Amino acid sequence: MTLLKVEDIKVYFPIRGGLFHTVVDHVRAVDGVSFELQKGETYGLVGESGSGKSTTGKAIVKLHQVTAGTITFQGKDLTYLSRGEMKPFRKDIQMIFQDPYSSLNPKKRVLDIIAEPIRNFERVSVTEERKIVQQYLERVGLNPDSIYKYPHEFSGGQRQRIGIARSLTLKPKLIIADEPVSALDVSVQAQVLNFLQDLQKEFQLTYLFVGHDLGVIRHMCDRIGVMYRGRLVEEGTSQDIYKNPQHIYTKRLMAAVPDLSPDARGQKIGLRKQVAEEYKQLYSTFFDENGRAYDLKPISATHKVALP
Amino acid sequence: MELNVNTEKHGQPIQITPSGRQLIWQQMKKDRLAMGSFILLVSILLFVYSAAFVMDAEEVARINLRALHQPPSLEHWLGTDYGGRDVFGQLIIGTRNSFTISFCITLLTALIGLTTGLVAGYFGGVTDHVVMRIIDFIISLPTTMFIIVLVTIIPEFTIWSFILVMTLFYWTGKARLIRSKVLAERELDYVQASQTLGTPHWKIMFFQIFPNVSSIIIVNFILNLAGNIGLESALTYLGFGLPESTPSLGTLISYARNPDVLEHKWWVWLPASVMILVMMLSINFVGQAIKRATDARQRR
Amino acid sequence: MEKELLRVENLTTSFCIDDQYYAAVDDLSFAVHENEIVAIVGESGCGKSALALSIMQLHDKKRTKSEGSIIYKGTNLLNEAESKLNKVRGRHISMIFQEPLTALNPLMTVGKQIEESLHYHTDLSKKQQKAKTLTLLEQVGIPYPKRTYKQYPHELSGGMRQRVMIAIAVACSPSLVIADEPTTALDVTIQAQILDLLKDIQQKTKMGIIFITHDLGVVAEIADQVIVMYAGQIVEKGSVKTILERPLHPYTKSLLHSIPTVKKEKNRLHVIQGMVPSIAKMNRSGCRFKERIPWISVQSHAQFPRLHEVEPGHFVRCTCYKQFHFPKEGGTAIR
Amino acid sequence: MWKFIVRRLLMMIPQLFILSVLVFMMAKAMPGDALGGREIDPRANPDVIEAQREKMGLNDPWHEQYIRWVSNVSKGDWGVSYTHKVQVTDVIEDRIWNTVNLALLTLIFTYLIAIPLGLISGRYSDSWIDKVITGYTYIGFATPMFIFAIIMLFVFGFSLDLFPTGGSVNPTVEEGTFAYVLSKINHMILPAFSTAIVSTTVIIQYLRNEVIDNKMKDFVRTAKAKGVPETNIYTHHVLRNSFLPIAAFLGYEITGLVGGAVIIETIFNYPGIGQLFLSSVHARDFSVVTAVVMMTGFATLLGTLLSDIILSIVDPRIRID
Repeated sequence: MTLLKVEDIKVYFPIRGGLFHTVVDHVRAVDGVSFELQKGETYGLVGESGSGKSTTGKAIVKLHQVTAGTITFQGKDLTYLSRGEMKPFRKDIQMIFQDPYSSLNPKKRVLDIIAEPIRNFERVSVTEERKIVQQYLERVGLNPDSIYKYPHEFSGGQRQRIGIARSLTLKPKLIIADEPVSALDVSVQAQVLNFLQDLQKEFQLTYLFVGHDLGVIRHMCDRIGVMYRGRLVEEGTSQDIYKNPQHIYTKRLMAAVPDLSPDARGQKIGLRKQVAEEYKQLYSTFFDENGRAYDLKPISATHKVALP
Repeated sequence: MELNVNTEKHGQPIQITPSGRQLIWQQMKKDRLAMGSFILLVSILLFVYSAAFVMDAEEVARINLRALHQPPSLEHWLGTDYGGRDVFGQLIIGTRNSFTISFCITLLTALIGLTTGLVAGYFGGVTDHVVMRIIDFIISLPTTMFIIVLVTIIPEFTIWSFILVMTLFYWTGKARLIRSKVLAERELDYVQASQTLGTPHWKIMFFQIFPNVSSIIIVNFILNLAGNIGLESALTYLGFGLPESTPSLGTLISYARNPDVLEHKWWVWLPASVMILVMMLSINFVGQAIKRATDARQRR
Repeated sequence: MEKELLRVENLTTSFCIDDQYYAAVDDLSFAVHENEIVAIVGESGCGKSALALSIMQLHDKKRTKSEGSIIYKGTNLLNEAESKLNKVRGRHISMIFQEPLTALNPLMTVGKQIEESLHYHTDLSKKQQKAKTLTLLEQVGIPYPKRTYKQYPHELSGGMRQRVMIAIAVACSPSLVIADEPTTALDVTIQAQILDLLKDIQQKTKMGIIFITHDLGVVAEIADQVIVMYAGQIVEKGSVKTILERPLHPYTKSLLHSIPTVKKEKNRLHVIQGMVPSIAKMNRSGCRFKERIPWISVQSHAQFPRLHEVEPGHFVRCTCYKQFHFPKEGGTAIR
Repeated sequence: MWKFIVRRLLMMIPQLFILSVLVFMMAKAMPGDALGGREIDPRANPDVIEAQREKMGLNDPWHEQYIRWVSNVSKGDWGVSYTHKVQVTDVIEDRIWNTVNLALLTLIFTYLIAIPLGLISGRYSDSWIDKVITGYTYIGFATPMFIFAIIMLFVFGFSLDLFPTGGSVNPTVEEGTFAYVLSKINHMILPAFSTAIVSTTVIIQYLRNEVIDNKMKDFVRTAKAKGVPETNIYTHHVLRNSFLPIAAFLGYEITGLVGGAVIIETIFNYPGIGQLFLSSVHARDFSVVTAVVMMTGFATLLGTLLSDIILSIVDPRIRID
């Protein structure tokens, strides 16, 4: 069942310039991106900085205004809903942020942080509210007695789990995880990733997982979309993308990922040289005259590549 | 799996952390200068307000032609002015008036500055652009002259019109300061998080962002309070501050515009000057100490 | 074996926190040879950056003290006067930093910042300096050296800025370069380019590199020798093959098991319990990793909690590795 | 960069327009003919007054009056002073150079004090000398300028009799001689110094913070890693980056001085624009008041313009678009 359908969305930011500060051009942060999320799966959006992956995620929760295209959630068009009309859908679509330090208000107690969504949507008594908060705290592996603590008393990984608890309180169907582990150390990262997997099973969640670390994306995702300069250049199952990359950008990305075995070193340098050469030669066949990737074309049942 | 998680639960005693206010208070207690200033200020204000309460204002304002420009004596602790009025009495009433009025101005400018700063910084874009152009314009006006002209052309000039005129020009600095802080705060993910959690804009502004800029507002409020005492008395000194029915510290100092008073009758203007200096210095010391305390807390 | 370049012996660097000194680098010894890349790996807070700054002696002298010795060409750098150190810094030992945007002066052109190095360490004339700078820019793979020479840092992309940093570091052909997480702030494709570039320059000049990173993938790509640090100490040391293929210490093993890699399908990751201890609250007696592997018996640490050689060139701290196993519920992940 | 400057200059047009409308509105609120300064005898019979007003065009629609005023002003006709019985421009011309000279000398003093103290305090932060300097800035920041000026006048002008207590020049010296210049400077020293010593504290604090901020920056560490000696790090890296915001202060400093002129010139009885303004308000000479407000308004707008332009020149990061 299709939970979320994103069709040809564009997010343009104006560039002002000239004498009168008029809009002279746009940054095409997201420039025609389409994909679908099936219920219960994890879809990964991977790309480098400036590829528009985070903007895409944030556009879905309306942190950015969509310039064109449609976003359909459970068959309802969300694209042009006002804040008020959007409110009921907020319960279903939640977000986990990248930076565990800035995503929690430093002046609020854990209780207030986790209860914020409950207070917006439900009327529950103070004791009831505290019980719910403690229950979620426990679920993410934190001491339920710590509800009166402030965020600075927790480590990065613990804070990220507070953020996760907050997004779970409304029992969402879809969670957009915007680089949820990129600010964390490896050992802590593993813990948060394991959590996200457990919670997915427990609450039947669907994830849109935005990230730049190809290892993490592979670990988490069923299907993956590779973004480059605001466009999807390739989409497929993780097998398709990692074992059989077809777009030159995807190939370059894969070649750049460090390999844990030192023996492969010489071979990898050779591969990177070869791919870089290929990239230069085939650039004009994979990108149009404006340097824009073509639309995705299916090459197998699951695998799509941006080809002319 | 559970095993990994549970370890963090144990061995973490529930500690109640002191609130921000308590931390600042602890820092303040260590700072002897600030503490002394605070005690001094509170005692001056207590004395002045209670003395002014029991004092007969009309008695103080009554001209006594038999006691013109008398030097300090037992009867008149700080002598008398050109009208034979008791300087000490005027000092008490003047201090009370100066402080009260400055406080009102500071409060009004803080309210306006806070609201505009929050709105401009939070919404950004066109709103921010328009508000900032207005603020930039008001800041680049020759404020003193505009105030003096307004004071002269307003018919039926009262304390309230003075407070309003001052507010008109002095809300801008606060608005700009708060706006720049809010602008930085808005970029933080917790604001975006609140938006995705369905929290309305006004709640985000006043319940999420405001607590994070409140320490700056408090420090700025205190420093401005001192500044406004100076401004009010300077304008009154020039003769364009409070109406004559409401003497302030500036009124006493304004007698020094007469070179003879300045040179020979120090008791008329010096006590008021010292009073302003002492009040402004002690308010500033308290403010600076709070500023250091909040900075130190943020560094942690 | 190549010639030894730098020898660090029993180095302890302590920071002053609330009037008390705490060691962030605790009794550390190692050596770097010519034509060798030594990677120092560990999570944040393990003391690896503090070590880098100690070698260069760039710490705030009022708040830090360093003991032990850092021997470069027969002299102990810890005993040298600031003026002598300035002759070494940038000339013989230079440094590349993590965040190239803040590490470059925003108000100075790129060219001037490279020339500054040449100005203090060579006798080149102004004209020669400029010529040398342009060559350097070309060597680090900047496509339009003449244009970039006149640009300001904010006008360049992250990768280009890091290339400029490398040009500054290698300007005077130093024999040792300390690279402190030079690719952490960069995208993966740019990271690969920078790593290839560093490796390339290193092979041409035969210089030594101390490469500080938290990323074991990067270690596999670039290092010859690896030092794994935990809580200010070396926990394991050896050649890159040894450390990545036959790790012994529980910490090294745990780290390797907690990384999701592109080679593995969805599986369970190993989670290291607890947190890296802060330097002020650390328990400094015995094995410092014991709190994080509580299912391993206490006795296994008691035997010999010091760094020792288990096979030629392979050093491990503590003997707890002999009894170490992953908890059943945790890591099913196998490399 | 030039685009920024042109845009900034274009912004002056609406600013000037609004300023002129504000001044016009204030002038209309004043009694009599504040724009032209022509006399209307208030004791005359109401009909006569009305006829006079009609003749002067004071009953015309306000926009006509506004356009007439603006076109007169742009031709240099600011009306007549009621007390001095001459053209307003003449009255102002007599005084303006006194104010400009005083402002310049104040600026020189301000920066002469601020730059060395700020740099020393920032470079040797937390040393005893820094503590002395910061102590001074705290006190200076908290002291109202007018009280400090009065005390300075009382001490150095009256009690010690070291400086003149009024006027801008000794009336006995002949114009154009060296003694005349000396006397002028002598009259300015006390007011300029009194202003500078208080107003400079803000700049010292600012400069100190900048130096401290900059010396912690990563690029300073890079410079150290290059082997740049400490002193050169300050001269090449820290100073330049710290002066930048100070340069931008210049314009605001000018704006502040114009505002402060009213008070300082009154206290020291110094015949400049500020004192002229105040005496004209007292004498209800509103044509002069209007002209002075308009002119100083223009000057302060130029001051902020100058700040922005200086900043755009020294900071390459602003030179975008």
